[in-house]
Amino acid sequence: MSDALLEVEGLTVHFPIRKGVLQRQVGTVRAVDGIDFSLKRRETLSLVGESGCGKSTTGLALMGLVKATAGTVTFAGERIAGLRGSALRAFRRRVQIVFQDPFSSLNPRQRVRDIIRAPLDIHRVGTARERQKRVAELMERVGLRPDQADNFPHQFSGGQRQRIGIARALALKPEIIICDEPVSALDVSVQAQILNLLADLQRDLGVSYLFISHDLGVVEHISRRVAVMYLGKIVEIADRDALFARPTHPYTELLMKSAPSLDPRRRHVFSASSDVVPSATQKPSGCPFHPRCHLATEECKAADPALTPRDDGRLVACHHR
Amino acid sequence: MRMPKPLRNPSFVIGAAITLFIVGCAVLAPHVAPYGVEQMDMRNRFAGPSLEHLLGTDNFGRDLWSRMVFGARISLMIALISVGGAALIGTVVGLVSGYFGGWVDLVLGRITDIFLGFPAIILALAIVAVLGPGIVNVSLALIVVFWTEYARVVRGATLVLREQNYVQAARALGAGPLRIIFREILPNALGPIIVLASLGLGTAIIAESALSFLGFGLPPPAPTWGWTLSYGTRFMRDEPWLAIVSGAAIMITVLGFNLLGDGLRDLLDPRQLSRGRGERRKA
Amino acid sequence: QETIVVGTDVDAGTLDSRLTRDTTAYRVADLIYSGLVHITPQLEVVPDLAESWETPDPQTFIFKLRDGLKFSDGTPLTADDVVYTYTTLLNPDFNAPMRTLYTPIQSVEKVDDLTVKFSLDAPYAPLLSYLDLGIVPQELAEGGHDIATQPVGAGPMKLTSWNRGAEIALEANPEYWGGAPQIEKVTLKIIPDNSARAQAFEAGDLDVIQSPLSPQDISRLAGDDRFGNAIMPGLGVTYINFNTKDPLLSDPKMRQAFSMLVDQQTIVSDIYQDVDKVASSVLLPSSWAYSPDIKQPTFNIEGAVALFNELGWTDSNGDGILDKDGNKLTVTLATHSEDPNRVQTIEFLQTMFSQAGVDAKTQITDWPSFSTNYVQKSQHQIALLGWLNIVDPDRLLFSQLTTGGSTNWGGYSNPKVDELLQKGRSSLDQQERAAAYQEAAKILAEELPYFIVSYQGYQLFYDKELPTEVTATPRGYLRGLIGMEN
Amino acid sequence: MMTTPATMLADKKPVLAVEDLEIRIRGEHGSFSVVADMSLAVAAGETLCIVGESGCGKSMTALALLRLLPEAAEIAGGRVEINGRDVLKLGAHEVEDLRGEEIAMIFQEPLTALNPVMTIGLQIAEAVRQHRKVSASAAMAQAVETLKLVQMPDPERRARQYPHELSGGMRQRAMIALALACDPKIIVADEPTTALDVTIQAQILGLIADLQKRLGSAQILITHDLGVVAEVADRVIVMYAGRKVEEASVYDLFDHPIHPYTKGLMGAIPRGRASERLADIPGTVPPMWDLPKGCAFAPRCPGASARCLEERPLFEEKRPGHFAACWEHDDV
Amino acid sequence: MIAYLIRRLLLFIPMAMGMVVVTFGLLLIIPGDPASVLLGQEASPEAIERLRDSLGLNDPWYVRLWDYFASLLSGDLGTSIFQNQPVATIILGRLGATIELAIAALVIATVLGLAMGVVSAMRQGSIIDTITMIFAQLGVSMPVYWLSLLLMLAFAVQLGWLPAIGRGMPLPEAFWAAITGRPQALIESLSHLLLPALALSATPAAIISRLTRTSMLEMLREDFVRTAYAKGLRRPRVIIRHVLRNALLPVLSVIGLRFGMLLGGAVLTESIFAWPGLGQLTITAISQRDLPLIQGIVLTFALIFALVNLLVDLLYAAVDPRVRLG
Ligand SMILES: Nc1ncnc2c1ncn2[C@@H]1O[C@H](COP(=O)(O)OP(=O)(O)OP(=O)(O)O)[C@@H](O)[C@H]1O
Ligand SMILES: Nc1ncnc2c1ncn2[C@@H]1O[C@H](COP(=O)(O)OP(=O)(O)OP(=O)(O)O)[C@@H](O)[C@H]1O
Ligand SMILES: [Mg+2]
Ligand SMILES: [Mg+2]
Repeated sequence: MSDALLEVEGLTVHFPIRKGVLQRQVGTVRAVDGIDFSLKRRETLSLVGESGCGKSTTGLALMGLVKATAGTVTFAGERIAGLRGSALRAFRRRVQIVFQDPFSSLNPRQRVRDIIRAPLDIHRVGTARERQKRVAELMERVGLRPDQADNFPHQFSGGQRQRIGIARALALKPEIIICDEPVSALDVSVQAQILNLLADLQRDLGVSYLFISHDLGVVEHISRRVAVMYLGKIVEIADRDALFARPTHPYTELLMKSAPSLDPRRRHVFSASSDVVPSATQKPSGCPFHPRCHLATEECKAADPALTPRDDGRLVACHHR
Repeated sequence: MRMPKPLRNPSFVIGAAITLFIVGCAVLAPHVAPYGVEQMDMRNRFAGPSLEHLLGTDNFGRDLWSRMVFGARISLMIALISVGGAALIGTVVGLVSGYFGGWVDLVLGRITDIFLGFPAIILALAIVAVLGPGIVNVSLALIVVFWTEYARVVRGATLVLREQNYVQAARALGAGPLRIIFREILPNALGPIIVLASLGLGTAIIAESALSFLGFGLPPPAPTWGWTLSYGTRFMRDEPWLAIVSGAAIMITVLGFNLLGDGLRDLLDPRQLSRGRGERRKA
Repeated sequence: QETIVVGTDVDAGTLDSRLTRDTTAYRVADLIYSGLVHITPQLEVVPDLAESWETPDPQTFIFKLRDGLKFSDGTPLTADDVVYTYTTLLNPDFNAPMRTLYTPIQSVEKVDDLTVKFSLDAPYAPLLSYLDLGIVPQELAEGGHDIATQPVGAGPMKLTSWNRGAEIALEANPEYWGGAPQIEKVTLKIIPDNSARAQAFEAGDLDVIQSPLSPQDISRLAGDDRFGNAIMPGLGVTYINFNTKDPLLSDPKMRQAFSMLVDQQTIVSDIYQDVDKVASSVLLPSSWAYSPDIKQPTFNIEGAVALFNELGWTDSNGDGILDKDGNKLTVTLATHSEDPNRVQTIEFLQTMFSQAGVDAKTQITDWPSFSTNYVQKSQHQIALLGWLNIVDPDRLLFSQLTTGGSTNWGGYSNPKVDELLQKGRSSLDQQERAAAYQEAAKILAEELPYFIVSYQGYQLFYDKELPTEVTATPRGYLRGLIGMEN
Repeated sequence: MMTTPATMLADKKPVLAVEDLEIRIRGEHGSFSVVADMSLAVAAGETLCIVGESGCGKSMTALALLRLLPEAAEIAGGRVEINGRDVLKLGAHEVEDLRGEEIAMIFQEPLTALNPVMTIGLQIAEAVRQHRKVSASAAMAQAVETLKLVQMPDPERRARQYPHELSGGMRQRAMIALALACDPKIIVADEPTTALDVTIQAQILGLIADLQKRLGSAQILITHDLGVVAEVADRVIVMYAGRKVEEASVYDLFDHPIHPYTKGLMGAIPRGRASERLADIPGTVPPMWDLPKGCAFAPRCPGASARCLEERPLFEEKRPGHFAACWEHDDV
Repeated sequence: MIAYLIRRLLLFIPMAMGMVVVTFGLLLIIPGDPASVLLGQEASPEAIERLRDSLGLNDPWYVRLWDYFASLLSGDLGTSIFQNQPVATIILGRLGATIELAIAALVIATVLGLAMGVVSAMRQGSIIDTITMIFAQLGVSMPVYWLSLLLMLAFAVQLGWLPAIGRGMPLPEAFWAAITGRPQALIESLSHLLLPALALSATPAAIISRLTRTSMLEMLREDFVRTAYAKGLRRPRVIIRHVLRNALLPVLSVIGLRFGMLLGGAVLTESIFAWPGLGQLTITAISQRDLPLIQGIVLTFALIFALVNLLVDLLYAAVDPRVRLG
């Protein structure tokens, strides 16, 4: 895709498992295992998937917060060499991140003013007075009163704190904001406020979001395109409407079937039986989903299906669909 | 109105009161001491407490109260220097070791182990023997003994803190290690350091007096509590007063610092920071 | 009760009589070994292994051993063992601590099995008082037996066990030429802390304790009628060593002035609780050389200040400290930290000095630092020290105060004194010797390379229930406790 | 008998009835009530859901039923009746006998709610032995049985494992087994699926529904997720700032929410492809120790009148079987 | 497991080497040397110099260090300059006494500390709690040597109940003697042990009691305790089976850490009570600048430190299934 702002190819992150006093490596966690996707300007791409499937790691790897084992990233046509080194620093100004936990992502010992100003200080943007002004601006932009600037994070509610995090991410006028589950720690009423704020910001500032979530409702609401991850792989990636209308990968299907309805008259009949859920440490051979898949065959055990395009433009990694 | 939180903590209040009293005496020593520290009166040795000599006199007939007050200066000075130095070194080592991890941590960890493995007293004795006695030298010896504790605690705290999202956030913003360590991590590790330091002040005072007791402390005529106690124990059978007063001075001061430290521990406990409203935890 | 338990302050380092260097070792070695002679509490030399001796000329001593002597293991003791003991002792490589005392010996030869001949380089009067050195069995020692830890001697007792750091147990030696002593067992318990040792004694854990003791314990124990005691002058002095090479102290007048600041009476009565006695000269009162007429300067602050003024030290700027040519009168008073009484003395002196307008600093470090790096390198100004075992005046004076003497740390030099001390050591006539020492002492009391602060006292406390008659010796030897004459 | 609206179950007798429960907390901000005027009732075979925002007092209510409130909290008034006995008046041992036997609880975070140094099997067996006079091995066998009941894969092996060795879903199953070990008549589940992934949540909800059908117990399920409510509830209580604001059958509630807070909640849930703005509720929940004089929701309520700010609305039946506390709603 | 042990012990080597080097360096710059101490005041400078030569003290430092390491490699700790005995023999002779004292103190501290901590946690805010915690505060504030002397004064001198100083038969031997019909040997050993052990245990007892209390209070707030109550368990059972067991974990590692410190703290106690252990030996060795002996002692302490830590880790793993050794 040529109009892509960000293009990710073969992104891979492996963590060594170290043990013992000498910290010898005894295994690898294949947290992210070669994923490709792209993100357009003003677009929201969601990453959904279950806990531990590598969503956050993907986000952190993009920010260079964890070292990518392999893969390339092209940003605005320019290749960020191997996701390492100094090119990353400049890249970071243009890509920012908002974390899930609004409590732990703000330093409890810093005033809100200092938290929001930190990126300006780090990148030496403007004079002291300009930074001051910018902080006030940003606070207003995310719906905080600038007179609260001298308060500490614990004096704010969860939603307000998430706003502080967003203000900080906005400070450097990034083109992409990675939102790592920004609302999953919030009550629905507050969650709605933040989702609205993110939508407003995109409309007004034209940022793109890489939106990480495990909540299909939220994903459906906010994204243009959706990538479904399972154990470090993207198993399906499609436009939102297409995906929700017709989930193709069996895992996508399972996710949707599991989401509670919001209609007591249309209850699901959930199965009480339990799956043995594999982890990134002990990945099954072949298609990682095969132990839980009702379509699984010998082929699935043997070969990992590639992400291949389907008629309607979506990409699916499944031998059978 | 309710009392401010620290004032409702008895440990803190008593500890702070004792500490303030001792520090006050030390600072104002020339004003609160009615006699000179070295003013001997051999005809009036081992006098009991009286209006003339609040705490009585010592083996040279010197006013014990005056000596205790001036002794407080020395004890506090040594305690402050040694705890300050140990905290500084230990904190830096702990931060660096915890933040960078890997081989840096491995090497610093081994070095810490080396000092940890030494029986404290051997190390201190040897160092004082090398450097000779003196406020700074005794303090240095105690620094060498005590820094490991800070290194350990700070390293532990750093290991936890560096995984905190706000540290990740700072890195995401492009902050360098120095900024992260000193702006993001250190302020949050300060709680345990302060607690440790105030407990450490007590330990340092005891350690200093033990060195004096073994003859490795500040030599007389410095009015150190340790020497007074060391003399005191010699006269203990017949003139127990000297040992009791000097021992009690040490104990009360240490008690003050310990209570203060405990109080601070309660007050600075991060679990006491209320979690905010309107959020939900997910595993 | 056939066992007595004695408290002592340190563990013996070695029990090889030639290598002993601590009080416990001396005391134990005295029981385990016998020497050619024995020194009585009155410091008289009496026969022990040697039955008799003669001095054909001032440089020759011939000793006749008793017949049928045996070591405690039953092997015979002969002239060979005596020769072996002294030859090894004199070998510089053997590193015997006391070798200097014996260096005038040129050779030791066996004349026959029961006769030994000592030949000297020069007449050396004190020698006899050093010949109580325990004789070790040559055969065992050369056969690789470790004499240091498993000593075998011909003394009244023998070692049964030695629990390092805790206790040394001895039992009667039936092979002793004088027969087995009355007491069958002696145990020495090691308790380093003086007060703790006194408390253990009071608690009944020990039957006997002796110097070193804390003065404050001594007066209490002396007043306790459960205990008998022997409190007598010792064989040591506590003295001030002036560094005569120090520019400030090179003038005897200065040393005199400083000496006048030493309030001996207070030190002795308040710090040493009258256990030690005020000293007046380098000669011990118990010594045959003593003369009451020789007197060091006595305490006199005004006199001292007057003397300082005379020497140009005045308080010209009114700060309470004497000065001269713009320099303050500053001295450093030093001692080692192990002995709390010395530390107290320094502390006291410091105050007295400053009352006289002397800016006195103190330097107190542990013994190895103090001795090796300080006093022995003559880096001190005024140091408080002590000498022990002064069984002969020579032992306190010759190496210490003759020009270039091996322990002349203050660098003192006076040809007249050198001559007198040499005479004192070479003459075999006690009268002559006394005269020489007295003359030297007179000079020293004026020139003051040493200012003797006190004569050390010796104390022994024992349980009155002890089965034997107790006789004490200022050296702290224990033969007087086991039913022998000391 | 009880006359509060909650007990108006035409046909069934409640096994658990709570009347005017008030819970107060003593703390930094003095003493204030976190739950007030709480009345509820459940009958056998019925599932009552309590929903509400974080901190509105749901867990406090649940814990009060077992008299397990944390130290800072105390029951300041009201009655809790289990099978006609007032739990609040029982002696310590009597309450202990009640717990696990009559009323059991499932906690939110199974990793912390299980003892980390004891095997799953032992923890369940311990509950069995507390209430039944059986041998240790029989209790263990019973534990394995219960694990089978909650469809724990490989129950014998799991019984010998420690909590940290299990996945989140399995831990929650163990937690449920623990609660079921002595066939309690009432099960209180405090956000049993909040910590779980959707696919696992679906399984656990399926399991809970399944078990209730088989065991016929009365069930109180606490959640903040209206989706879960829609899936499992028979009746629903909506709480706001420590009080009930609405109570109805699950159908009534979803069909015609009355209270503006309930409406706000429903509007705030993103659903469907609608990319337009969500109907959020402005503002934040007031702190419990500083509630406004009138209706606690008034400051955030789009339709609040002067009266709402002054006077606390009564909790009244607005439609048959549908109760709410709102001055401005007169829909009959 | 075996591999784990081996790796742990391998880690000890660099630590021990580091400690040897540090000790060596310290003693290199420390003023005073064994030769002059050994020969005493009256020795002539030449004699001292000769002895320095024969002791190798005049060799360059790297030669000495190298020699030391070389002999270490062949398993030789050297010979004490003063006692003329192999360092290993001397230390082994003393080690038992110190370990006996330290273990006794640790046992007292643990029993006392746990009991006090549990009681005061269970009665938080009560008079018992207050009194216990005042004791705990005093325990950590009191200089050990002061306490030692007070104890000795009270129990040995004034009351005469216990011997003031020294050590009886080594405890294992005394036990054997008691079994074979001489119980008085055991009584004597224990009566000697009691006072020093008590003095030495004050600080750790205080620390353990405070830690136990905090840890208990913390555990009491844990969710799983609530679960235990929710099962209907009785309070004592909850406290013992659920609270205490988990609360002991942090206490365990502190006990381990304290053991190391106890050995060091024994220096003062041992010299006051004339307990013939390593502590006393340490002071003597330093005051004599007996380098090989000091090195030996340092290495011994290091080894004990490492072993105790290892033991704590193993215990920890045994008690807490979450901890995996590997
Ligand atoms: N620093 C790390 N070291 C080792 N393993 C890691 C590390 N960070 C993450 N992992 C592992 O990588 C896998 C993916 O983790 P990640 O946090 O990316 O998942 P996620 O999809 O964000 O999950 P969640 O929804 O719980 O946030 C997990 O198995 C996790 O345990
Ligand atoms: N141990 C405690 N001490 C003091 N206050 C507490 C304690 N536990 C809870 N609270 C307070 O009591 C109120 C009600 O808490 P509760 O746990 O019942 O809320 P909840 O509705 O269960 O919330 P959540 O959905 O977050 O679990 C809250 O304001 C909370 O801050
Ligand atoms: Mg994540
Ligand atoms: Mg809750």
